[in-house]
Formats: sequence, C-alpha cells, structure tokens
Amino acid sequence: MRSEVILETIGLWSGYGGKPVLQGVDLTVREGEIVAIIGRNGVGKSTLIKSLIGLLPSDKGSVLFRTKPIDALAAYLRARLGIGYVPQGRDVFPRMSVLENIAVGEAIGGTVSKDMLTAIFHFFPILLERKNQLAGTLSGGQQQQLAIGRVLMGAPSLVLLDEPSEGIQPNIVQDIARIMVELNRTTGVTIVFVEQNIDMIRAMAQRCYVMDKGRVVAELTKEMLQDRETVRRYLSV
Amino acid sequence: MDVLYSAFSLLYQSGDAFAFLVLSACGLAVIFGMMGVINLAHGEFILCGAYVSTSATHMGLPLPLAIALGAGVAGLIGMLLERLIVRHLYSRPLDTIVATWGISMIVTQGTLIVLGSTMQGTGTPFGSFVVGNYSYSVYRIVLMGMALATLAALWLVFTRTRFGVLARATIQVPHIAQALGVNTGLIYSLTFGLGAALAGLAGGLYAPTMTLVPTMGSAFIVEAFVTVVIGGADIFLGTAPAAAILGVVKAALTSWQGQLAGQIGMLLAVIVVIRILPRGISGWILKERA
Amino acid sequence: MPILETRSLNKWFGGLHVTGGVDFALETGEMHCLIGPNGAGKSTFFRLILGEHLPTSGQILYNSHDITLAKSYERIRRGISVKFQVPGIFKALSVGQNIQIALQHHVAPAELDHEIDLLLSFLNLKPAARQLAGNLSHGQKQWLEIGMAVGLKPKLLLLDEPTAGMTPDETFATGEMLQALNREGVTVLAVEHDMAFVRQIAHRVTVLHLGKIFAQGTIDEIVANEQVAAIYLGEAHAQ
Amino acid sequence: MALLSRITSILTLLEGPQTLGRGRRFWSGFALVVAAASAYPLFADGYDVGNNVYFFNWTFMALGLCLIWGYGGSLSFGQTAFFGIAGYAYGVLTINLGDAYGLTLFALVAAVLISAVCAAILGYFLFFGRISGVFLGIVTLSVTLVMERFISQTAGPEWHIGTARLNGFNGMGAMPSLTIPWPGGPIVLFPDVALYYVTLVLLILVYLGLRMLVNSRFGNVIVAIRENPQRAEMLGYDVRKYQLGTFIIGSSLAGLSGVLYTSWGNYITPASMGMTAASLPIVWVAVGGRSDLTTTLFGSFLVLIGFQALTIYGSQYALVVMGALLVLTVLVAPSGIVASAVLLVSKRWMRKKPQSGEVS
Amino acid sequence: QEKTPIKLGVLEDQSGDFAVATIGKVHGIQLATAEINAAGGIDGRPLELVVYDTQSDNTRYQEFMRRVLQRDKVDAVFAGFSSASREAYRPIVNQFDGFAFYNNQYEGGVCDANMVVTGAVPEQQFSTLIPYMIEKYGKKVYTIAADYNFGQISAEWVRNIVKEHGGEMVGEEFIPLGVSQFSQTIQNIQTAKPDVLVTLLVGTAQASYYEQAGAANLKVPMASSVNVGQGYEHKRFKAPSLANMYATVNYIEEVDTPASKAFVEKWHKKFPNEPYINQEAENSYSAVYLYKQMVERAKSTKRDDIRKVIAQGDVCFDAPEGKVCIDPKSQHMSHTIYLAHVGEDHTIDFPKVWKDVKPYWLGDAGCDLTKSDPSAQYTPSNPPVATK
Ligand SMILES: Nc1ncnc2c1ncn2[C@@H]1O[C@H](COP(=O)(O)OP(=O)(O)OP(=O)(O)O)[C@@H](O)[C@H]1O
Ligand SMILES: Nc1ncnc2c1ncn2[C@@H]1O[C@H](COP(=O)(O)OP(=O)(O)OP(=O)(O)O)[C@@H](O)[C@H]1O
Ligand SMILES: [Mg+2]
Ligand SMILES: [Mg+2]
Repeated sequence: MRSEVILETIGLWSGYGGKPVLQGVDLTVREGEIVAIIGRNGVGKSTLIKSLIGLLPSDKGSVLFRTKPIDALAAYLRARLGIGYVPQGRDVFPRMSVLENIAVGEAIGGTVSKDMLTAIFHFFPILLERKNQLAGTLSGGQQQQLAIGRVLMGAPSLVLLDEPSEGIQPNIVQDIARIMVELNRTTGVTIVFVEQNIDMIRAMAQRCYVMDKGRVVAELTKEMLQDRETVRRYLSV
Repeated sequence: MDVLYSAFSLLYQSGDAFAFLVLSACGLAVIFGMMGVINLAHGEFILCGAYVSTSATHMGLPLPLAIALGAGVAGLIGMLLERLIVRHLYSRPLDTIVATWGISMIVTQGTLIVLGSTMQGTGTPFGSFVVGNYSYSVYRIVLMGMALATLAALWLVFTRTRFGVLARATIQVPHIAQALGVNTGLIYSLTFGLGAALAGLAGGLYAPTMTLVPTMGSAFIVEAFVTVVIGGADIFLGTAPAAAILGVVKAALTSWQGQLAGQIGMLLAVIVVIRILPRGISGWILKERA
Repeated sequence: MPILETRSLNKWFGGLHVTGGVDFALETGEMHCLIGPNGAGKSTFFRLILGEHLPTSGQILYNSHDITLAKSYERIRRGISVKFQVPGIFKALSVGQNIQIALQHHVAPAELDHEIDLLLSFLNLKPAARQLAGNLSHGQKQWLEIGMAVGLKPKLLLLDEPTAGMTPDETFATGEMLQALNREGVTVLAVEHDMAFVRQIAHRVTVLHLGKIFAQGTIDEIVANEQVAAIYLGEAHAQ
Repeated sequence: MALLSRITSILTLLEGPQTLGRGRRFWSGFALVVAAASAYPLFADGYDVGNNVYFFNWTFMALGLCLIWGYGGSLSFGQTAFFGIAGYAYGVLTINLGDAYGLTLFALVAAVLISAVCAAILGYFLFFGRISGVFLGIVTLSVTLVMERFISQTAGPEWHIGTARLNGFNGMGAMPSLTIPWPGGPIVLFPDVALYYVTLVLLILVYLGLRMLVNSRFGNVIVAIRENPQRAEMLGYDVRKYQLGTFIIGSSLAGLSGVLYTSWGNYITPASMGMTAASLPIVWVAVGGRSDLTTTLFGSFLVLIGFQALTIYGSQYALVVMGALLVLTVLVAPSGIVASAVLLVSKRWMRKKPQSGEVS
Repeated sequence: QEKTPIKLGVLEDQSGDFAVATIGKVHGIQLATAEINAAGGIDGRPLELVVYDTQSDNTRYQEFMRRVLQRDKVDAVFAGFSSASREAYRPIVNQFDGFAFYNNQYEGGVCDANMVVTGAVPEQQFSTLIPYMIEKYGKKVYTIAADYNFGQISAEWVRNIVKEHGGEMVGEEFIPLGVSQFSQTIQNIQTAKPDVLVTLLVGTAQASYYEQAGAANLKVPMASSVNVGQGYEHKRFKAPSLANMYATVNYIEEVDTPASKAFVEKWHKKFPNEPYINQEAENSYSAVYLYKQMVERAKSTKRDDIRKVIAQGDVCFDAPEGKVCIDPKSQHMSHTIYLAHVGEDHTIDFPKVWKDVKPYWLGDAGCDLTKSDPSAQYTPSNPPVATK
C-alpha cells in the first residue's frame, strides 16, 4: 500500500533565538500512517513538532503538507489545513470549562459534528462527567484526555501528538493507543507522535524515527518495532 | 406619596451612578478583564468617542447616529493601535502600562494641538421631567437604559457566540489556540477594538453632558478602574454587580456627606473588597461555582 | 514509627469529594508508591500534605507532630520536600541559580558553588548550568525540579510523577538515585503511572481510587489484584 | 581574621547573578562615573548642580520600585503614596521642631521610618491577603489616589498638626531645608554644591547597598518568588514575609525621595500622589530596564533629563514626543533602553564567542 | 549699538488640565511685549521672553522657576495659574530673591515682597457680587465650590458677606476637583430651594455641572467669581445652560468700552484663532505694562529699586478694563469689576460696573510689605498677626 505523502520535511533547521536545535531533519509521512518519533530528553522532538505546526518558524529547509510547502503559513492556517496538535504538558485553557475547551477545537475543521462529540465522550467518559468543570482544576491525566479530545473535535487529517501517554494511567494509555489505532483505521487519520513509553510505541506505531541532537539518526521499521529490546535500545540512543 | 418620591430619587441617583460606572468600565473590563492589558489610554478612547460624536452632531447628524459613529471610530482606532503597538506586548502585560500611557499622552496633547483647547458642546437633549419636588433630566434615564443594554449585548456576545469562546481561549493560552486553528491575531484586534468601541460609546453618550476638553478622559478613568478591580476579571459576573454596589455606595455617601465622601468611600471600598475578595466579585463567584 | 500519618483526611471541592477519609501511614525509611487512576486524588493528597490545600477535616501528622494547619514553608523546613506533577521552576533564572536557591538553606556559602556543581552533574544538567531554566526541554525541567527537591536534603521526599517524559533508561537511573538517597535515610513517597519504576523502587504500594485507599501491599500483590487491574492497570500488567 | 573574611564575603555580594556588570571593567567604569559625578560641580553652574540634585531625588524612588517590581515581581503603583507620606511627615516635623540641633536630620530619618511603617501596614494587608499581579498595582494605585484626594481637601485651618498646616491642594510649604549642625554655624542644604554631595553620597550608598541586597540570599529568594512563588514556598521560604520585606524597603526609598524632594523645594503637594505622579516611576523604571538596578538608575536619570529637555525645547510637541518615545522604547527595547543598549554593546564585545541563550 | 535686553520668564500651562484658561495668558504677554518692543522697548532695552510650558504640573514650575532665575537670569517672571503651582514656585523665588508676577485671580492672602499679584481677589469680586444678588433675588444662598483652598476660602468669603448683608446660607457643598457627575448635587440644591446659587467650580470636569443642571431644569439664578471670567463656559456650552449666571469679572472680551474693543481687535489680529480673551489674559497683558512702568521709573530692574517705586503707591495703568493700580502694602492690584450677566442665548450684558475696587483685605488685616516681608499666605481664619 503506497499512498500519497501527506507530510514531508526537507533539511529542516529551526531553534530558539539563533541557537539551532533542529539541524537538518528529513522525514516523510504517508497518508494514513502512524509514525512515532523517539529520542532522549532535549534532542529536539518537541521542537520538531512545533516547527511542523508552525509555532516555531523554520530557519532553513522546508515543511511540505500534501506536497505543498507550508513554511509561510501561520499556525492557525496550518491547523485549518487539517493538522491537529496536542502539546506536551497539555496546555488546556485553564479558566474555561471542559465543554468550552472542546468547542475551541471545532475551529480546525469548521464543520461541527455532533457525532464527534459523542465519540469523544465515548472514548473519554470522564470528560462528559466533568463537562462543566474548569479545565485548570482537572487532574493531570484528565487534562491530557481533554487535550486529545479537543483536537479530535476538529476532525483533522493529520494529528501531531507530543507525549500523549504522559501522566495517564496504564489502562487508559492502552485505551488511547487503541482509540488512535481505531480512528486511524476508520477515518484514515495520519498520526505522528512523540513518545517514550515503549508499550505505547509498540501498540501504535507502524514506523519510528529516532532523533538525536536535532537530527533523525535512525528509522525503525514495523519489524524492528516487534522487538521490545530494540526499541528500548533506540530510545536511549 | 413622599416615600415614593424619595424612593424614586434614591433609585434615580443610584441608577445614575451605576450607569456612569458601567459605561466607563465596560471597555476597560473587556480590554483588561479579557486581555490582561492595563489600558491607560482608556480615557482617550472615551475622548475620541466624545469628540467624534460631538463633531458629527455639529455637522447635523442625529444624536444616536453620531454616538454610534463615535463608538465606531474609537473601535477602529483601537484595532489599529492593537495591530501597531499592543500586539507586541501580550507577553509582557505590564509593559502595556507604559505603552498605553505614551499613547494617552500623544492623544491628549495631539488633540490640544490639532483641535484646540476645547470643543463646543451640543447640549443635552430630551429636556426634563418632574417627580414630587424634584425635576430630573430625561437624558440620564436614557443613559441608564444604555448601560443595561450594553451589559446585555456584551453578555450575549461573550456567552452566546463563538467569538466569545475563541476570545477567551486566545487570551488564556494563545499559542495553543493558534495551533487549534484560531486566528488569534484577528481575535486580539477584535477584542481590543470592541473595548475601544465601548469606551467610545461611553464618550459619545456622555459628551452632551460634559465639558469637552482634551483631558476629559481622566474624569472617567478612576471610576472605571475601581469598578473593574472590584468586579474582577469577568465582565458579566463582575462589572455589573460591582457597578451596582458602588453606585449605591456612592449615591448614599454623596447624599449623606457630600461628594468627597462619595469619592473616598468608593476608593476605600476597593481596598476593603480586595481584602475580602482578592480576585474581585467574579473571582469569588467563580470559586463558589467551581 | 511512621514519619507521616494521615487520619481520616477529607477534602471537598465544592460538591466533589476528592479525598475520602484517608488513613495512611508512611514508615520512616520506607520507599512507597502511590498509584491510582487519573483523578483518583493523588496530587490532591500531596497538596494536602504540603499545605497547598487545607483539608476539610482530618489530621496530618509528621513525626508525630500535628501539621494539619501549618504553613507550607513550615512543613518544608521540617524536612518535607516535593517535586510537582507540572514542573515548577524559576523560569527566568539560570539552571545554576535554581539549584542555588534550593541549596542556600543549609549549605555554607563557601561550599555552595561546589555543591551546585555536584548536583548539576548528577542531574546531567552541567552543560546547561548557565542556560535559563525556562528554555529547558520538558524532560530537563523535570530533572531540574527533582534536583531542587533533592537539594533541600529532605527527610521525606514527595515525588509526583517524577519520571513522566523520561526514557526507560532515565527512569531506571532515577530509580537508582532514589534508592541511593533512601539508603542515606530519606523516606520517599512517589506517585507514578510507570509500573516498571514502581516495581524497581517500591517497598510498598498504595492504590488510591475515588479518593479512598483501594488496596495496599507489595507490587506483586497489587499487580495480582484483579480489581486493581480492572480500574487501573488494564490487561498488559495483569500477568 | 574572621572579621576580615566576613567583610570580604559581604563585599563579594556587590556583584552576582542578579546585577549586570562585574569584574574590573565594570568597577573601573563605576569609579569613573563616581569621579566624574564628584568633579561635576567644579565645572557646572549653580543651576545645573541644583537641577541634578533634583534628578537624584527621584532616583531613590525609582530604585525602590526596581526592587519591588523588577526583582520582586510585584508592581506597586503606589510609590508616590510613600513619597507623599514621608514628604508631609518631614514638613510637619520640621515646621514643628525647627532646623536647629540637626533636628532636620532627625526628621529625615523619622519621616522615612514613618513611610516604612505605613508600607508595613499596607503591605501586610496586601501580601498576607495574597494579592498579587495586576491587582496589586491597582490597589496600590487606589491607595495613593485616596491619599491625594484626602490631603487635597485639608485646606481648612482645622487641618493642622502642631503648627504645621496641611494646606490642602495648594500644598505645604515653608518647611526648612535639611540642615547639618556645624561648629562654624549650621550648613543649610539648599539645592547647591553641598546638597549635591550629600545626595550623591546617599545615592551611591543606596545603590551599592541594594546591589548587595539583591545578590544576597535574600535577593535570590525575592527573584525566585517573582518567578514562581509556589516553588519558592516549597523550598521552605515564607513568601509573604519576603514580599513584605521587599515592599517595605522599596517603599522607604520612595519615602527618602519624598523627604529629599520636600527639602529641596521647601514644598510638598498632594499632586505628588496623583495619577500622573504615580505613573512616572513606572515609566522611568520600565524605560530604563526594570530587571537591573544599574539600568534603572541610569534609565530614570536619562528619562528625567530627556523629558525636562523636551519640555524646554519641544514647546507644545513635548508631550507628543515623550509619548512617542515611550511607545517606541517599549516596542524596540523590550528590556528597557539602558539594558538593551548594554546588551547590544556587550554583544559586540563578545562577538568572538557568541553565547546567546545564556545569562551573563 | 543694541542695548542688553530685559528678560522676562513666562511659566504658564500650555498643555494639560489648565490649558483651556491659560494659553491666552501667554498670548497676552506676547502681545504686550511685541507692542512695547515695537515702541522702542523699556528705556530703549528690548524685552525678551523666555517661555516654558509647565504642563499643568507643579514639579515643572519648580524646575523651571529655578531655571529662569538661575540659568536664564531673567529680570522678572510671570508665572502660574493654579494656587498650588504658585505655592510650588514661591519658595524658589524667595530663595533666589527673584521677582514674580502672579497674573491670576485666586483666593487671596499672599503677603510676599517677591510677588506682585495682578489677578482679582475675593473681596473684590464678592463684596460686589453677593450684595447685588441678595438684593435682586433674595436672602437664601447656596454655595457649591471646588474642594480645595480656592473654593474653601472663597466660600468662607461668601458666607461672611452673606451674613453681613442679612442673608442666610441654606447649603454649602464642596466638590473634589475632577468630579464630573452632579446628579446628587443638583438634587441637594433642589431640596434647599435657594434664591441664589453661588458656583465656585474650578477645572474643566467641574464645569460639566452647568450642562447637567440645565438638563435637569434647575433654574436658580447663579453667581460666580470664577466661571465665565476664566473658563468662558458660556462659550463652550450650548445655551441656555448658563442662562441667568452673574459673574464678577475684572475683564472679559465682551466688555463694551472703546479701550476694550480696541484691545480685542489688536488681539485677534495677532492671534486670530484665540477662542476667548479671559480676565487672566488681560491681567497678564497689563502686568507687562505695569512692569515696564516700574522699571522705567526705577531706572533699574533690581527688585529693591522697583519696590521703592511700588511703595509710592501710584503705579497705575490704563488697562483694557479701565485704570488699575498696585497697592503697596500687599502688592495686589485694584480692578474695575464688571458684573457680567449671561442671557438665555448666552450673550453677555453688564448690569453693573464697580470702578477702582481695592484689594483691601490683606492691608487691613496687617500685611504691610513696605515694612516687613513675611512671605506667607493668610486666610480670613488665619490672618497675619499685626506688625508690632
Ligand atoms: N523556548 C526555548 N528557548 C530556548 N531553548 C529551548 C526552548 N525550548 C527548548 N529549548 C532547547 O532546545 C532543545 C530541544 O528541546 P525540545 O523541547 O525540543 O526537546 P525534547 O526532545 O522535546 O525533550 P523532552 O523529551 O525533554 O521533551 C533543548 O536543549 C532545550 O534546552
Ligand atoms: N481545585 C479543584 N477544584 C475542583 N476539583 C478539583 C480541584 N483540584 C482537583 N480537583 C478534582 O479532584 C480530583 C483529583 O485530582 P488529582 O489531581 O488529585 O488527581 P490525580 O490522582 O493526581 O490524577 P492524575 O494521575 O491524573 O494526576 C480530580 O477529579 C480533579 O478534577
Ligand atoms: Mg519534548
Ligand atoms: Mg496528579
């Protein structure tokens, strides 16, 4: 199955205040794939994700979405192309209710479907239970679920997840992995996620890029992902 | 009958103070409450509304249209200033104090240079009416009505429209809102513009009743700040009750001990309320609700 | 003798009963893990111990002193220290200064620089010593906060998800560090969702669910508990 | 020996992570500036000397605000309240006590203490009530406005303390200048060379003292509280006490400004506590660069001189230009003009080994 | 060969709150200076003005008073609108032994040899106004006054004069500066039902009173010593909000004498955009001519020499308002006081004129600058202790 390339970076450089963090990242993601990005703390995984969504301007190189360069687009325009983003550290809107948080997510697609809301509440029942609580007072794991639910509301075609399992209880980690895989199968959504949790990587990823010092240093195939020890080794490159 | 008359008089006085506080504060509440920007140029947006509407009236525009025009122009100028200046300062809210202070100086003195030291008033429309021993101005009743209407309109905008949700999201975590597809730049401009337009509206509404000079904005600004502080960050939960409470306090103290007592009483109320409710009335309501 | 004890500790948020009469005892010198579903009330339990929230009812004893109403900083001075779930660091200060502020309590000025160096190399943050803490990556911030908590030389160390965002190897290293501290006499209470880590360090595990103690025991007992599997661990761990 | 090492360890606090400038180059620059300032009256005319004393007077208030706001992170809009309290206290005391026997110096100390006590009372309510951020600014603003309104209406003869009439809006005058008792007849400190040196020495002492304060453990803690009060508390510091301490010190410096100003012009007015006056310290500090004592000091000085010069030469456009400068500064030099200039220059110096992202 | 110029410092508020009433003062000085210079200066020496904008800010007065005296070394200074600004600069004038003209109506009482006051004082305006009003409209008087020295001391004068003339105070209310909303005050006045309302409102915010009272149909005859003559409210507000206002002024541009008409004409020729020529503008204009005369007669610009001339008691000038003279005891000025009456359409007529009204109070109370210089400000409730 060789489908269209949905996301591609060519020699991407980016960083903060003149200090380069990404130093020529090349990667390619095809429509409908689930790709993991792994690497130690501080190698630039989050920086990469932020450059993809456009919160960080790229200094050199290029980001292509469906073969069109999107470097010049502001983040909100990229989002409107159908790219969803779940940040590391959740960043829910603290003084807004759960429902209102989810409502903001609608901005991406523009078309609001009641079904999607029902689906989200089905995946994450706690959100329904707490729908009027201020998001800032949710527990850490609840916030993470909200952040994921929020992004799904816009029915994106590509989702960028930055450490989605962080702070989530084990069985829900498994649930999230299952949900994402199921969504991927049913809606064809492409998923790129940064992760440290071996089980989550193995449960979700079809392919995996390994980063070190701002570069992609290895790529793990589906077969290599079968082996827990291999993944473990690469996680600590 | 006398009881009714004095009840009406108390209602009228409190309502009058209430209207002044609400109309002064709304624009500030939007800009400060929503965006966290301390806008020291608030008074100058009021000035803008007042001058534009008065000039328009002099040119023959009917008063309601002239006032709307004043609000509109103030709003547009607000959006412009947001684009040019305020936009760059959201990450440093306290620096906005300096920037807006600068804007305020430019506008006040610029008005003096360009338009002279004063502008001729248009006179208050609608005449007066008598209840019991007192005669009252009809226009003040209109002002009270406008204060209520403004509150209602704002409430609708911020709770019943998508704009309200997106505006609050943008202000709380701007980069995430952006990454979720919200045109945060536009939202900021619109919110700031709305605040400025509300200030302009206050200016337009009060212009017929006041001296028109380049420094007239300062007559509003203390009251506006006090109301917003007592109200807390949320406009509807805060500003309206704060204005109501302060209106009564002020009217009562003024009729009892004169204007100075009214003024000082109001400022002391700030300190007392803040001591009891550090996050204002709305902070208290929200906490109770959560 | 327990270093920390709570007696029917209750906390309500409005109509939400978040901590429901918790009777909990932490033995001195113990390494104890607190696990439980999201929203079980683990972080809230920590905040109660630290005085960030005051309990609706109940008592907290530390070394047999009643500290239920003590101010947070008083509790810290008695020897408690904490790493929060969301990293709390001094963003606009350098990494070195962050550590300094934690150390200056009890380290003589002459030794301060040396001690800071030691701790930083231990945290793998030496190269970032002069960088602003706010510019660290998420994982590095976690390390820094652990460093500050450890730097206080506490008797009781509270850690809320210390290894979130760490790779398995780093997680393991963190575990070893904690074990070393524990050998020096530090009591550790950690909230974690990473069972490998829990298995590595915990002498005892407490499961919190809906604000109440749901189960308590060794990690093997807990993992074997089907109810815990149902509410929390899911199938992967229920071997 | 122990004493010596004690002293050196205190002196090392003169530089540290919380202050810009260290090492030989900085201190020789400092010595140069001090020398130039000391030599200045030899070359300048009486007007310039007196005028500079006037500028010096305000910088204490700016330094105080720099401490409270820049270092402590609490925006106080109420420096002028303490300025006014101390100014009036000085007036009341000296009018009643006279200027013999160094009583004006006693009045100076007493007036500053009075403002410190007032700051302690207000600060207690603020910080122990956990008010912070913008609200702190607005409450302190309200306080100074209340003071202004109140004093403004004390015109009547019933408003007097001893023989000193408060005199309402018109302001209180006729208090003696600071006077140093001297064997050959007391030295009256008119805005002149003598006062220049006294004020300069005070300024240098306060500046160096504050440098040591912010680089001390206390300083570390107050910047930590600015960054993250919760974390600071969780490191065992009583946040409120540190905030209160900072507030008292900063406000007393405003008080010192108030006394010096009152003595300088033999006059104090409620307008010194009004809205405009209250905003000015914030403007000075923000424009200079609030994150550092040195930039604040030079920045305030520059703004004061610049605004006065503009008023002299700018005719009716002065206020417009001032406003535009403020806006531009905030936009172009976010950390203040002086701080930005220093950074720019030091970048030039450091070009060989670029170290962006690090704090110097 | 040019003779060295005589330098005059001018410190007036050309921006900020007070600008409305004070820009004209600078123009008045400039007009007089231009005329004098065109006519050959003072003893052949041209006048040179050093003008600073004090921005309605007391501290600017302090800065610039030092500057004009110490740096610019001016021979005399023309300075100040608000009493606070005068009090701010007075210690500095004293310290440098300067010579300052305060060309402004005020609450009175400044007994200071370094000062000449050309503005009107309460006794000049109230001893004329109040009896007239009581006689014409009735005995019940209500005062609203700005809540500061000027307002309070003026109100005290009103109170005393009302009592002297058998009137009765039925209310007195002080309004903080900057207050712009008057509903409650209007109602209080309606409750008291006065025959005469004395309005001593200061500043642009307080002037809003008239519009609001008009809108509430409050029709009590009004009397004022500040309004109309200073802030020309009748020009700025739409008729008829100031209708039936009586103000005692020592000059306004409507004064209908040949001298005044000529004055207004030459003024507008030089400053075509001037919104209004108020009494302070005229005072400032006259002050320059008075200074010219003093210097010419003293043949010196030294203050001591000039004061010897003043002490002769005949320094007078035919001002646009009529003849004015400096009183040697208090160094204040006599005035022609016009009773200006504002009509329904805001036109002005003058039902009464008092000639040569003296600033008597200070001298009577014991201030005699020819003998001693206390450099103080007194009030009726705090008079000078008579010189021994
Ligand atoms: N805002 C910032 N300003 C300056 N430098 C930054 C900033 N954010 C991150 N960095 C630096 O960029 C590098 C990469 O950070 P990034 O957040 O991308 O790491 P990461 O791979 O996501 O790590 P983690 O697993 O800890 O989240 C780090 O060295 C970090 O110090
Ligand atoms: N201030 C508050 N107001 C209202 N509800 C709150 C507040 N703080 C916490 N809660 C609620 O209390 C419950 C417990 O939260 P807590 O943060 O203690 O959970 P946790 O066990 O730490 O979960 P996680 O593993 O997800 O971090 C949650 O349901 C949360 O929504
Ligand atoms: Mg990351
Ligand atoms: Mg938690």
